[in-house]
Amino acid sequence: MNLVPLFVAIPLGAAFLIPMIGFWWKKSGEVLSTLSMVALSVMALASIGAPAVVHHMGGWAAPKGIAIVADGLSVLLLVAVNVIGLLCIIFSLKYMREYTGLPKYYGLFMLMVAGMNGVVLSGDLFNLFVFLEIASVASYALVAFGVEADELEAGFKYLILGSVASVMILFAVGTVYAVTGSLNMADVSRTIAAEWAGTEMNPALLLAAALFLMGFSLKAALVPFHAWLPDAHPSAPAPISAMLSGVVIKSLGVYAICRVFFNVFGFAATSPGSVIIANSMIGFSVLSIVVGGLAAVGQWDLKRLLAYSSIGQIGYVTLGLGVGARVLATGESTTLAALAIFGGLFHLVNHAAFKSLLFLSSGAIQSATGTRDMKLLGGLKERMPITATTTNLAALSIAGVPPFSGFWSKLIIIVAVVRAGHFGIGAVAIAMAFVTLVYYVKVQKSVLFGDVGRSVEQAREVSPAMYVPLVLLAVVCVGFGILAVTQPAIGERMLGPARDVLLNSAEYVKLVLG
Amino acid sequence: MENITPQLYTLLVFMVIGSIVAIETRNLLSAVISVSAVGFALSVAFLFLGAPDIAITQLVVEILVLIILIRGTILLDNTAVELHRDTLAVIVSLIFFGLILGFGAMIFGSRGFPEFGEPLMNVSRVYVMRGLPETHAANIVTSVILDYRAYDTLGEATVLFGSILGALAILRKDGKVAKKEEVVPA
Amino acid sequence: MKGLTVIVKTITDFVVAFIVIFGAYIVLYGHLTPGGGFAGGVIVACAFILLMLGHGKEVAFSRLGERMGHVLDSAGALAFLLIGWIGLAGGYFFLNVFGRGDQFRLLSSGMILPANIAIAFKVGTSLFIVFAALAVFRRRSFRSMIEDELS
Amino acid sequence: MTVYFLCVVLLTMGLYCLVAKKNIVKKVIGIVIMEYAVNLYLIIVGYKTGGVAPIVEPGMGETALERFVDPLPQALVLTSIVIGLGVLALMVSMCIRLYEKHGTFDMSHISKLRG
Repeated sequence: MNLVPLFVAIPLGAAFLIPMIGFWWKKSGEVLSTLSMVALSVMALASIGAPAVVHHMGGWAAPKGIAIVADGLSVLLLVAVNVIGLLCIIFSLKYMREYTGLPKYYGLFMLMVAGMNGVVLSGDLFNLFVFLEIASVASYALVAFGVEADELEAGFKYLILGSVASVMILFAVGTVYAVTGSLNMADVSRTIAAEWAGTEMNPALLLAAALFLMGFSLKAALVPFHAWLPDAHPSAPAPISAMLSGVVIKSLGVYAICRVFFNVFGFAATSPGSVIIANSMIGFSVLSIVVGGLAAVGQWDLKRLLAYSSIGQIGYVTLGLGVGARVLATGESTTLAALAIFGGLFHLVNHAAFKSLLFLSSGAIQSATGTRDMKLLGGLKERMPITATTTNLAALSIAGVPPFSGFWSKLIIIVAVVRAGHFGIGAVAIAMAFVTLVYYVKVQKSVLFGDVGRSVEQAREVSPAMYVPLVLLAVVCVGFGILAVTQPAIGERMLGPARDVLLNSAEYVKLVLG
Repeated sequence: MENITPQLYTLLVFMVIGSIVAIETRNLLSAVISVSAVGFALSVAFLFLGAPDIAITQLVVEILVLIILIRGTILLDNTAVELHRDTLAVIVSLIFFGLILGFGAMIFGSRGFPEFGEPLMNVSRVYVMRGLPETHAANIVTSVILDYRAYDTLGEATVLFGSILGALAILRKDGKVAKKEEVVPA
Repeated sequence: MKGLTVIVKTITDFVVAFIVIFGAYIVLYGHLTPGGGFAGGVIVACAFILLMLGHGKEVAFSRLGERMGHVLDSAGALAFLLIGWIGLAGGYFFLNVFGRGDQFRLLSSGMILPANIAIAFKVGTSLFIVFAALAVFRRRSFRSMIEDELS
Repeated sequence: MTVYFLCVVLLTMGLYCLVAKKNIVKKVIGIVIMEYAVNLYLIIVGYKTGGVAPIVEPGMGETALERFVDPLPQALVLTSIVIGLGVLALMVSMCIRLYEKHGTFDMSHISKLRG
């Protein structure tokens, strides 16, 4: 008996209970969600390095029933989702006091966590879609949680584009089912590998792949599909922005792309279809890096700047993964693919840590000063030293200043890109890394240092309930970055299993189908 | 067994026409009623396609959708939709959709895609053959949704729960607690 | 919402009972005939919505209060989750540990019948609540706006 | 094959409605049409010529079972219909709030965010 289903069952139980007993016990949301997030984080951290586990729902063996799989990649995402979820919940305890309807907030938050855990654990295409919908529906509602005009509009936009993505994904699932007669990822992967490897890809499968790529890119907000993100992420309450930028776009978008393309479709050597998919991944990534970075420079709204920066940084993650996919598809060295994928996953974890830290900090700043307009801020270093320090650390890390973790992950990605022979793309990636530095210097200059802004004069440091999660995240951010480089064994222990899952899809099939 | 293709095509053409009306009419009430007509036609089509469970569900859901749409939106405002003559956008989207349609036609005619009426039944054969002895449910669809794939149904119930919770959260009167007198920092 | 004319009210009272019975049948026989928890739940919800449209919201709420609706909604979802948890005791989430009984009987197929009932509760109450919320919200916020437009 | 093609036509029409129409109720209708198209597509994928509904009756033999249509897509569509209903409820509640804030359903009057 293994306890993997508890990753979904615990938050679901909390989500169902909170609105029910919220009528009688006002604090139910705070207490229950903190308790369950603590339990989930402990479970997630405990499963690092453990051997991969398959759980057959209802006791039905894999192709017949639904299998949920906790392998290296899933565990990596589980750790990110649950640890950041816990810190966001702790931050919410104080921050969300000014909102009404708190039991609903905590219920939706737990649903979002349950949905993401379900997505990263799922071993079945349709099941992945269902849990993706749970997380999406909860996040649509949470984006509009403030029920002001802007928030509703952003939520509505997010809802419409998210629904289009869902329809595309469902259509792709139907097409895959029509062609292979199965929904289990390992089973589908085996069928595709047996029938279509080495030949021209079945056009129907290519259609499914294109629809999957479009749908998941919409969820991950890669550039041509990014229109909802710069509205939705700033409009949400700060802990939700942190969750959305930190883990939601990764687990619903990037993780799903990885799982579906590496493990289900498989980047088999000499298959022309795989090269097309890998090339489009690289194309979307480069577009995202450029558009996200350049758009962020022009922003004066702190949260909007961070949102655009998320688009650019997600582009780096998918660039690493896409280059790895291309190397696999053209059948060049596996070590190079391993390097590229390692870089992508490393940047994914780093970005999860520092972007949620930045969004939480922006929430703390907004709650202390009442604004997030960078023209009205400035000199926070004197008034709010703790928040300013954590923000500064995160900004240095995301801007890629050595020795912080962001520098190393970007370096690995760029080295892999150049070694794969894409010199132009490498040059763009380096140039945009400097642009990242530019807009974070702008943040530092106009928010943290400089003259004390008009709104900052009355500000004072936020209460410990709010800055403790910031400090914890900053420690994670800096500590993990330094440890991963000075002690490669630790980075290998965290990211190695995840990379191996992506490199070897035959291993995944063997794990699930036995 | 009788050939259902003529009925199916009739229904599909009806659905396409209904959708055109729903999209193009300028009165919101007509649009909502047309889209409901499409939904009822879909329910009949499910019946022809051997899916009575889905037909029943689609039928009752359609009633509810009609009520919610009319109650929730049309009763507020049923003024005619304003015309936006954005010719360029329309032309671009028509070309784009033409490409999608051509691409779709190419794929569904290809040899890799199973013909209409010949599903692969790769995993489903097990459900059909072993469903009754293994789960004791005579309705194989029920045995799939509540036994073989009960986890999906948990997810489905959760989506509904989440969206209802979200709808109630959005319909809250005020988002934030009314601010009391600001405490002046010392 | 005052409700509609006497004719409508009388017919509504008469019909609602039948709709509820029909919904219950669809739920209980879901594993033997077409239908199931979801379709049955929506039908029961439609019965309450009919009551609400015919008599005004007070009557419907007196049969199923708003808070009671929330509780039943969560309780249905929790009951379904609990069925999964019970299976976990046997080693697998959603393992069908109940006795399966004879084929083609009402009390057969283990967890499917309780699961159907749980889903019906969940779906029926939640759809009723959301409809009530939409209708009540409209009245609360727009009365003045609509009156302005009419005058 | 023509049946699949008509499904795709329906899908693209929903998408067109979403892209070209400014009224938010029309956008909701576009989403609903797209969901219809996908549900129909899934059921058609599972249809077997001359097939019957997958409900076993007492005394059915193996050959009778062979004629059943594919039950799995039906299970998927049931889930997808429910998801569609939930998302619709959420969308309508947002529409109501947007109407309350702006007094119109027209997106070009509502839109303030720059995207």
